[in-house]
Amino acid sequence: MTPETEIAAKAIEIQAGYLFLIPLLPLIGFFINAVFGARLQKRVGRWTVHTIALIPVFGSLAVAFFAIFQVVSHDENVVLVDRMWQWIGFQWGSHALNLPFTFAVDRLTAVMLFVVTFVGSLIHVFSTGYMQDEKPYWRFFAWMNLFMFAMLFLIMGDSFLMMFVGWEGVGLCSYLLISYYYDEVDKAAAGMKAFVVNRIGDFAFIAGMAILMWGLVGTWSDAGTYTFDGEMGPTLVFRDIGALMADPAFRAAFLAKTVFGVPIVTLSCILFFAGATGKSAQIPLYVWLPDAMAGPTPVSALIHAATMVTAGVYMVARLNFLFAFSPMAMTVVAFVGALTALFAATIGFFQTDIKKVLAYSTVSQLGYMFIGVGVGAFSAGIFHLMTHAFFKACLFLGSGSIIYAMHHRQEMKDMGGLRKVLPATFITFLASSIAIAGIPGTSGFFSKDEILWKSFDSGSILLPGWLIWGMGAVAALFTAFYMTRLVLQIFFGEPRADKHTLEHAREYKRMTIPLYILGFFALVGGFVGVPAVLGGDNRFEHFLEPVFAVGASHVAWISQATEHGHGLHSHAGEYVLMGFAVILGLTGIFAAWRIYRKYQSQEDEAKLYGARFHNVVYNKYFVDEAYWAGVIRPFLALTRAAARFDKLIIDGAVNFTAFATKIVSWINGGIDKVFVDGTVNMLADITILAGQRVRRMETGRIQSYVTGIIMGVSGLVVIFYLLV
Amino acid sequence: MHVTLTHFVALASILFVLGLINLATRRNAIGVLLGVELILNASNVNLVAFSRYGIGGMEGHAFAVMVIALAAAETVVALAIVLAIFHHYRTVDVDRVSKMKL
Amino acid sequence: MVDHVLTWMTFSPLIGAAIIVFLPGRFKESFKYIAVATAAVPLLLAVQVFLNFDTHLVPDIAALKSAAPSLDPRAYGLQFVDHIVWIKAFNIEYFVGIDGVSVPMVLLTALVSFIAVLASFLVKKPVEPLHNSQAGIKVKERGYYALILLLETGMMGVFVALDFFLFYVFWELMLLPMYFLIGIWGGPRKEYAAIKFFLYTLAGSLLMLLAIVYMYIYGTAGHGEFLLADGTTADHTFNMMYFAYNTNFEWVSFITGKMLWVLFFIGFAIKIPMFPFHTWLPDAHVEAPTAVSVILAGVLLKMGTYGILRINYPIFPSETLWAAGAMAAFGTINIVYGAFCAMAQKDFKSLVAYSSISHMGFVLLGMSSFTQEGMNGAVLQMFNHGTITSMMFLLVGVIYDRAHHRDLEGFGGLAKVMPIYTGFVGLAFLAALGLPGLSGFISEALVFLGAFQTHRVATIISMSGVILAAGYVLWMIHRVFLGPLKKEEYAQFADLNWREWATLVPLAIIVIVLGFYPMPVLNLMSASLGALKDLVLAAAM
Amino acid sequence: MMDALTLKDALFWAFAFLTVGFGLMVTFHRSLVHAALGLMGTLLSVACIYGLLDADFVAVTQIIVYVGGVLILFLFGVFLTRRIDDIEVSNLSVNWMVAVPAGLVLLAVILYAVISSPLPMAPVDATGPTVEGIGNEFLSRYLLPFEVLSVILLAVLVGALMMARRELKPEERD
Amino acid sequence: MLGNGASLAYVIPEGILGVTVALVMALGSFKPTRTRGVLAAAGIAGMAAALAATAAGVSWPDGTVLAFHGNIVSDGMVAVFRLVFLLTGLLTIVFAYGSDEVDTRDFGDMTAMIAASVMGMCFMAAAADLLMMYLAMEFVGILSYVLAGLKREDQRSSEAALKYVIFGAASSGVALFGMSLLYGIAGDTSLAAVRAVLVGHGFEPLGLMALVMILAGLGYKMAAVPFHMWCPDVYQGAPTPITAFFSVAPKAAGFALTLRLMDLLLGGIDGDAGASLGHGLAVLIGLVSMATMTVGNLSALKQTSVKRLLAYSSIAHAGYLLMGVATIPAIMGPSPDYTGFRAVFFYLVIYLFMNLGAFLVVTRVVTRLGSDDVSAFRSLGRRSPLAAVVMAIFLFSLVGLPPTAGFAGKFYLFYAILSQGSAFFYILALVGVANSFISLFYYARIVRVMFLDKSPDTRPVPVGALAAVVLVILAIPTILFGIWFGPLVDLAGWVFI
Repeated sequence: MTPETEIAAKAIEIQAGYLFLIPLLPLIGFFINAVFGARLQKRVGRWTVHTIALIPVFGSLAVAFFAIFQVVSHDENVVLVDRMWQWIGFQWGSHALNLPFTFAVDRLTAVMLFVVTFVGSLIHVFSTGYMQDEKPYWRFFAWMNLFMFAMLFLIMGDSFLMMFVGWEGVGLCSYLLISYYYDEVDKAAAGMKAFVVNRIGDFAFIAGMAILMWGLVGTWSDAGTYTFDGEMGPTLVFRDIGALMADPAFRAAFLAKTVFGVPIVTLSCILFFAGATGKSAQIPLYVWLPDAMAGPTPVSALIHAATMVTAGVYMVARLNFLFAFSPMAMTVVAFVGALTALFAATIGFFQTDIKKVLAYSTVSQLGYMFIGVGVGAFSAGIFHLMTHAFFKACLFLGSGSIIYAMHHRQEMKDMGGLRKVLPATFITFLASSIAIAGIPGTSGFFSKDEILWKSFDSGSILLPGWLIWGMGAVAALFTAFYMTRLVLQIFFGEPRADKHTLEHAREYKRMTIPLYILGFFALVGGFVGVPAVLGGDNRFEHFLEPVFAVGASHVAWISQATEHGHGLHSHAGEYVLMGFAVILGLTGIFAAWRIYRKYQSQEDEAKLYGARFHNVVYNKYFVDEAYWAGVIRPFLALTRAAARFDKLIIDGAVNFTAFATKIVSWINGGIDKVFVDGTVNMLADITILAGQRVRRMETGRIQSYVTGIIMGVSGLVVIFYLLV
Repeated sequence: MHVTLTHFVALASILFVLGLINLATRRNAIGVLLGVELILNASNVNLVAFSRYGIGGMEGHAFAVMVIALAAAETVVALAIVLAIFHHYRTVDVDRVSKMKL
Repeated sequence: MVDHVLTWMTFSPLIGAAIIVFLPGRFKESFKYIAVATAAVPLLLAVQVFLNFDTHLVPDIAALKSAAPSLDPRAYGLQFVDHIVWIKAFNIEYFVGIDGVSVPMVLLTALVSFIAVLASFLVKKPVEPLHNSQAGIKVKERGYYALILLLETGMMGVFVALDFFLFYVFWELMLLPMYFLIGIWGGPRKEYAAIKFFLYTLAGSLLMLLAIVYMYIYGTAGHGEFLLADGTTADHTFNMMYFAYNTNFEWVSFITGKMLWVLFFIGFAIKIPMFPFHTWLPDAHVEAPTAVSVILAGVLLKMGTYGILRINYPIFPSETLWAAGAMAAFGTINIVYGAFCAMAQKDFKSLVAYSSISHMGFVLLGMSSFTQEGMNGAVLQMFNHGTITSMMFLLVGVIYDRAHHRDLEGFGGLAKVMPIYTGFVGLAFLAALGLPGLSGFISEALVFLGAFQTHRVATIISMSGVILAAGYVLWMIHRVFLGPLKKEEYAQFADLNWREWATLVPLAIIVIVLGFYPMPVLNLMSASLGALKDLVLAAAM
Repeated sequence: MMDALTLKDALFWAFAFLTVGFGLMVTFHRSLVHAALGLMGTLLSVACIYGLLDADFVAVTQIIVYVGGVLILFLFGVFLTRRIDDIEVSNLSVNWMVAVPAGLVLLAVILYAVISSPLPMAPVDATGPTVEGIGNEFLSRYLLPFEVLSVILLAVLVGALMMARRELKPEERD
Repeated sequence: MLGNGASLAYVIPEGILGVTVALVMALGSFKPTRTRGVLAAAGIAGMAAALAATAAGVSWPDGTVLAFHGNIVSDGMVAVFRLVFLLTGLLTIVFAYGSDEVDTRDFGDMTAMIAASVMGMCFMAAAADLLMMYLAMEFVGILSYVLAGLKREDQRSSEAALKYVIFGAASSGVALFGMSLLYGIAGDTSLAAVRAVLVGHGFEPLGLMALVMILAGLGYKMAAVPFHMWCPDVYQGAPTPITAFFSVAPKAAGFALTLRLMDLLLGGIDGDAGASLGHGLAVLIGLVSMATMTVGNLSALKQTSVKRLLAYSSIAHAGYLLMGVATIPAIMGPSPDYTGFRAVFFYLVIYLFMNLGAFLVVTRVVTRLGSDDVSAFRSLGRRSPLAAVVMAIFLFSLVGLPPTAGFAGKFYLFYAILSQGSAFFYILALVGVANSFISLFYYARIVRVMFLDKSPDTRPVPVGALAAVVLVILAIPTILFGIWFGPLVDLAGWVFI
């Protein structure tokens, strides 16, 4: 089931020796702040710390923009390549592994670069305000810079292994930043949870990598022995794999290969996606993300909304040339995405911590992105990634602004009526909210709509497109609902904060400027991808087309081959769906407005929706508890059992052997006692019983020795008779 | 029944075993030494008998004489030791001569 | 340029040890300086070896197999060879040389030994009287430094020896100093730990001795006669190279071969230490002084896997293939089981010890794969584990010197008190859990990638080690460094002193640099490992 | 074949029974003095057996050295140690319960070996007095053993003297 | 076969010893209390002279010479064993000189008796005739009884002597009975005649039994199970220098005689009768060897007296050595291979150095601290570093760890028995290895006590200058032969060329 045509996806390589600067600059910033930051902060002042942090970030922003322009300025598909050095490699005979330390920027990366450097810089700026009262200021900026480095590494790395460096690096920074307030045990634990859950995904990622690496260039027999198909050594470089997959002959052969009885492409893609569920907080590994809100709010904005968590989406899109060929994997991606979108949205209903609401919203929106890439609408997924980065970063920063003003209180019950106190925050927050709710014209509208439509229209997955679409649409309704609730609870109604707080609440320029910029983009950012149906030319999709050529063309081919479609290919159908979605969004907003015009406390909500239902949803369906009871506790018990096993059984066996040797030695050392004296003593005891003279038997008696001689000689003679 | 070499050897064997049993059972150190003499005599009977039967050389006799001489020497030394023991332990009961061994 | 560089590297510590032993007591203060100066000699020579090592030299196996034994070391892929007859009566030779398998180990030994000597320095630090962090070796310095140098000779010897007898002598030579170093300068249960270490290793090595003697007796030259270094011929040989390439193995039935393989393997497996022979390791580590732990984990464990690569692989290729599955299985057990046990440890050091067990499992898994990736990964892991685990033990020592206990539950919040220390801990332990960008990742990834080709299920199971490692490392960091301080007095802990800096920084640099640029080490070994792999795989045909 | 029982045979049986009988006395008699006397009987009977075997010199040596020297020495020893310490020490140790069966097993083994191995049935012709033969052996073939023996005797003399040279310090007489 | 006169050239070292004995006795009879140094000097000089003569090749024929009408053999083996005996005797006198366990009044007699007993041992190694064998064994035995009881004021010394004499008399009686039977079978006392019977029609059960009985007598000399029981008591009770002597010299002599016996009976023998006997003997000795080392090692584990511990250790070493003796099948047939026998000698030489060294340390500790209990060795590493360090060397050598000589010895032994190439010998080797392993437990215990345990008494324990020198002299070969044992292999090559 594959088109037999060669897909012209070859990009023109342009050497760009400056690319390394993009990740390197933040790394330098990190290094300086990590090593000297504490002293600088103490001796010179905080400004040195954030200056050191901001300069590299803006520097890499500038370099990134230069690179982006270089990519954009070419009409043909180009890829900027900066080959630094041989990273891992060896050559033995015909077998060579060659993993260069190379950064590459193609059109997809360019988009990501833009998002990461642009949003990242803004958040850095915001942080200088938000974090100004923190004591270990330097540490925050050091980690932030390190994060920028890792994230840029992730998107620019041109091979699986390079990507994995960034992949784990951002995980580490996430851990470090979540645990920023490490003296609070809960917050430290949240970081640990994030890292470990991410590692579960990484486990799958590595496994997928191993399967793919060998699956590409050789075949396993049923018995498990492996033979190379040709002279080609294994590779993990994206562009090489993409080029291979573009070759129909190769592709046909590859798709037929199985491992463990499963097609290699399916197994590896599912494993990669499992890795993505960890990083991008999808079911079942989403649990860490809400806890990750323990970190400072700018961190939530940068890492847990705009950049890191989208890495999974980026990876799936990057691997479109593999995923597209596995309908099964695509189905899994789309379905898990849809499920997550829906599921997380419902949890968002009753959360009272504003960051928690945003966290679940993020999980839900990430689900959208996966729907997009899952149904083969790779560019739609990426488009949503970008718009989401704007509005969710804005929302988080906005919430940061609120929290800062509220003296680090995050509960809605302490807020209300803040629109007057924090006008700039209110405006940007509102703009982002309508964007996420999908009000037409905002960026969220365009991207979400595109995903929904593409999913409805999808023929490349094993599930009916309308199912995915339906789930997504309901999730959109929910999103509109809880976002409206959030805005109303925070900004409207009577202020519930104490007087002192309200009086001191203020907005700093370094915090509001990023908010305005992001809010602006949240509103208008979508216009780069206005779909044709609305009269646009969807420049965004066309820009990314060459990157997704292999995957997208195959998806299209499948849809065609299966003659799939609901007759809605027309613009009319698209209009209908679009209108339906808009109506759903407005319904959500309206419903929320009806309920939350007036402040509803948690108790009120419980009454309103039914206590039991509210309780279950508020407690996130008790998933954390279930994980604790069903996975973590048994696991810890298992580790303790292993340690005890080690001590008692393994070590015990050895000690027992030693003990037994000692016992034997006692028996043996007293050999005359047992064999000679022993008999004698026994007989003596008998004699004693028989009433004969009582006498103490002593050891070391020479007679036993002579008896030994007698027995020894007769014994040896008999043995010798037998031997000769 | 004709007396053959076998009889002499058998006699010697009985003496030999008696001597060994003596060594293994006597508690008196001097008594033990008596057993040694039995053993040596057993060997001498053998030597002399073999010399007489079938072989005829004088080696056996010479050997026996040597053994007798050595036996005497050994006895002297052994008795000296027994006396030394007696000085220490006021007994020649070899059962009681046992300070060592743990 | 120094001639006979390997010989110098091996025996210069011995000379230092002799000087220390025979110096009068009034030079007591200078023992440690002599020791560190002596340990620096192999380190400097290691640089020479590193720079002059010909990375492309490999044996031409096909040619060797059909040729008479020769005295040309380069034909066997050996460099820096010293080769003279030692005990003519048994054709025992003093034959040292290195190829790509041993050169990383030689470098590692020189480095770790130097750092261990440095880490033993007694440093007085003017801090609060309560926590007078007077760390290092303060009693019986003469014996300590002499033994640690003697130990270096033994270790270095094992990695350069190419004659079975010489190998065995060095192998056992390192036992005694280790026994004393643990037994005299160790912790409360030092005697138990020392004798346990001793007995385990001896049990293995005695079996190995039988195998060696057996091979000496029954190994016959395939083509022509064995040549001794002095040009005379011999019927029997201890020369490992001859055994690998020139010996006629018709005398070995497959059963005998397997038996010999197992005899060697058990000897080495105890050293690795492979489950279920591993229980000496936690005890030995927990009781050993810091510097000795560093050597123990940093170098000694590698002898096991090195021995397998040096002896089992080339000499018994078909048996090695026969046992590959078992090796992979044991490697997997080591990885998972070690990590499980590490997770449950309450003692900081035994956590690190169990993590070593887990990490040595990667080596076993990688080398049983017979892929270029897996074997390179395995040897690189040997090197990386050597540096990483040395760091980890040094770091445990740092906290032990201050708190005088290692109970993981007894700390908490140290990150605030000792930020630099925390940074180093983070670096070392994250490297241990295979964080990309640090050296441990490269080797682990290579092992996984390489081993998957051959042992798919085992590798997938081993990959769970990635999760488990994160579990125990992060939990440790959580308990020790994060959260509130458990005890008030810990707030007075001083951060790293100069000695601790001096020992940690070089290792940290290596860990980071090799994470981004492992080629210098990979280049050293990849050709030799390729040849070795071919040699083994050729036996399958 | 009773008629075949020659005088020599008869004498052998007589002396054999005497030898064994005295031997049993040596081994099993409760009294040490009786045991010593039993040894004398054994030695004399054995001397007679030597006589039966035409070993005149050995027989004479036996009587002179053993009966005349060694035995007297023993008796001295017995009386010397008994007079001072009156504890009954000549008892057999209970060890005989093991030693006697063991000894019987050994005897069985030896007798099995003796009986199952063919030995010459007839004596060679008597060669007359053996003194000269033995003397020749000592001076030629066994010269070295003879000399060594003399060294042994000398050393034994010294050793015995040394053992006897005894001055115990009072505190060591416990 | 040489006559008596011509044979004298082959017993020159023995002659020197005889003169020494006489000289020492004469000197000792003057002023026994003041002449300790003189007597020691005389004894040492005599021994050294004999040693030098032997080393210079005196009475060391190139081939094999049957001297004194076939009573003794003179060959390289005798010569090299002479070196062992003489060296041991010489060192014993040195030990005894510094030890207060030997009373000055007895010193002369002791020196003379050691010299005489060394002479006896030389004859043991050379004996080629049943009578000579018996005589030499008794020679050594009787003197040993006296030497064991040398410390007359010590009860345990007398007790040792008594046990030694009773056990010795019993075993040598058994051996004598065996010899008398063998004489009956062969019709002559020379071993050549015995061999002729063996070649002719093999041994009937009587001959087999006789052989076992002789081996029992030798087993007692070697302290092989089940004839080992005297050994711990005697070693513990005898004065320590004498114990050192016992642990090496008579044992070596026993082995020499055993090897000689095996060679003269079976060396190069052809034919079924000899072959079956040889293989039977090999298994028998192999079994005895296994039992000996196992019993020795296991019993040593629980000892607290170091002397007694070393006694069991010496039993265990007899077991190792018997592994080499068990290689009898190799010496049979048209191309006899004496590797195993050479290994025995090789090991004995090494054993000499390491065991004497260990005993010398014990001697010093007993002299200084009055106890040979393990606890007396506590913190010896601090109290007497030299003694403790060399003791550790000796003990590790006894374990057989490289780079000490003990390893070379074990290596040679394992080499010899693995060369036999039959399953039984592989099992034997495995048992040997297992025993080496077990032995580490108790040797390491002493090491542990010396270096790891704390003693309440921390005063230094001076070893004395002479002892220190001798210790170093003993430690040097213990290390040297571990890393450079080529010359020793060459020397062992003299055992049955």
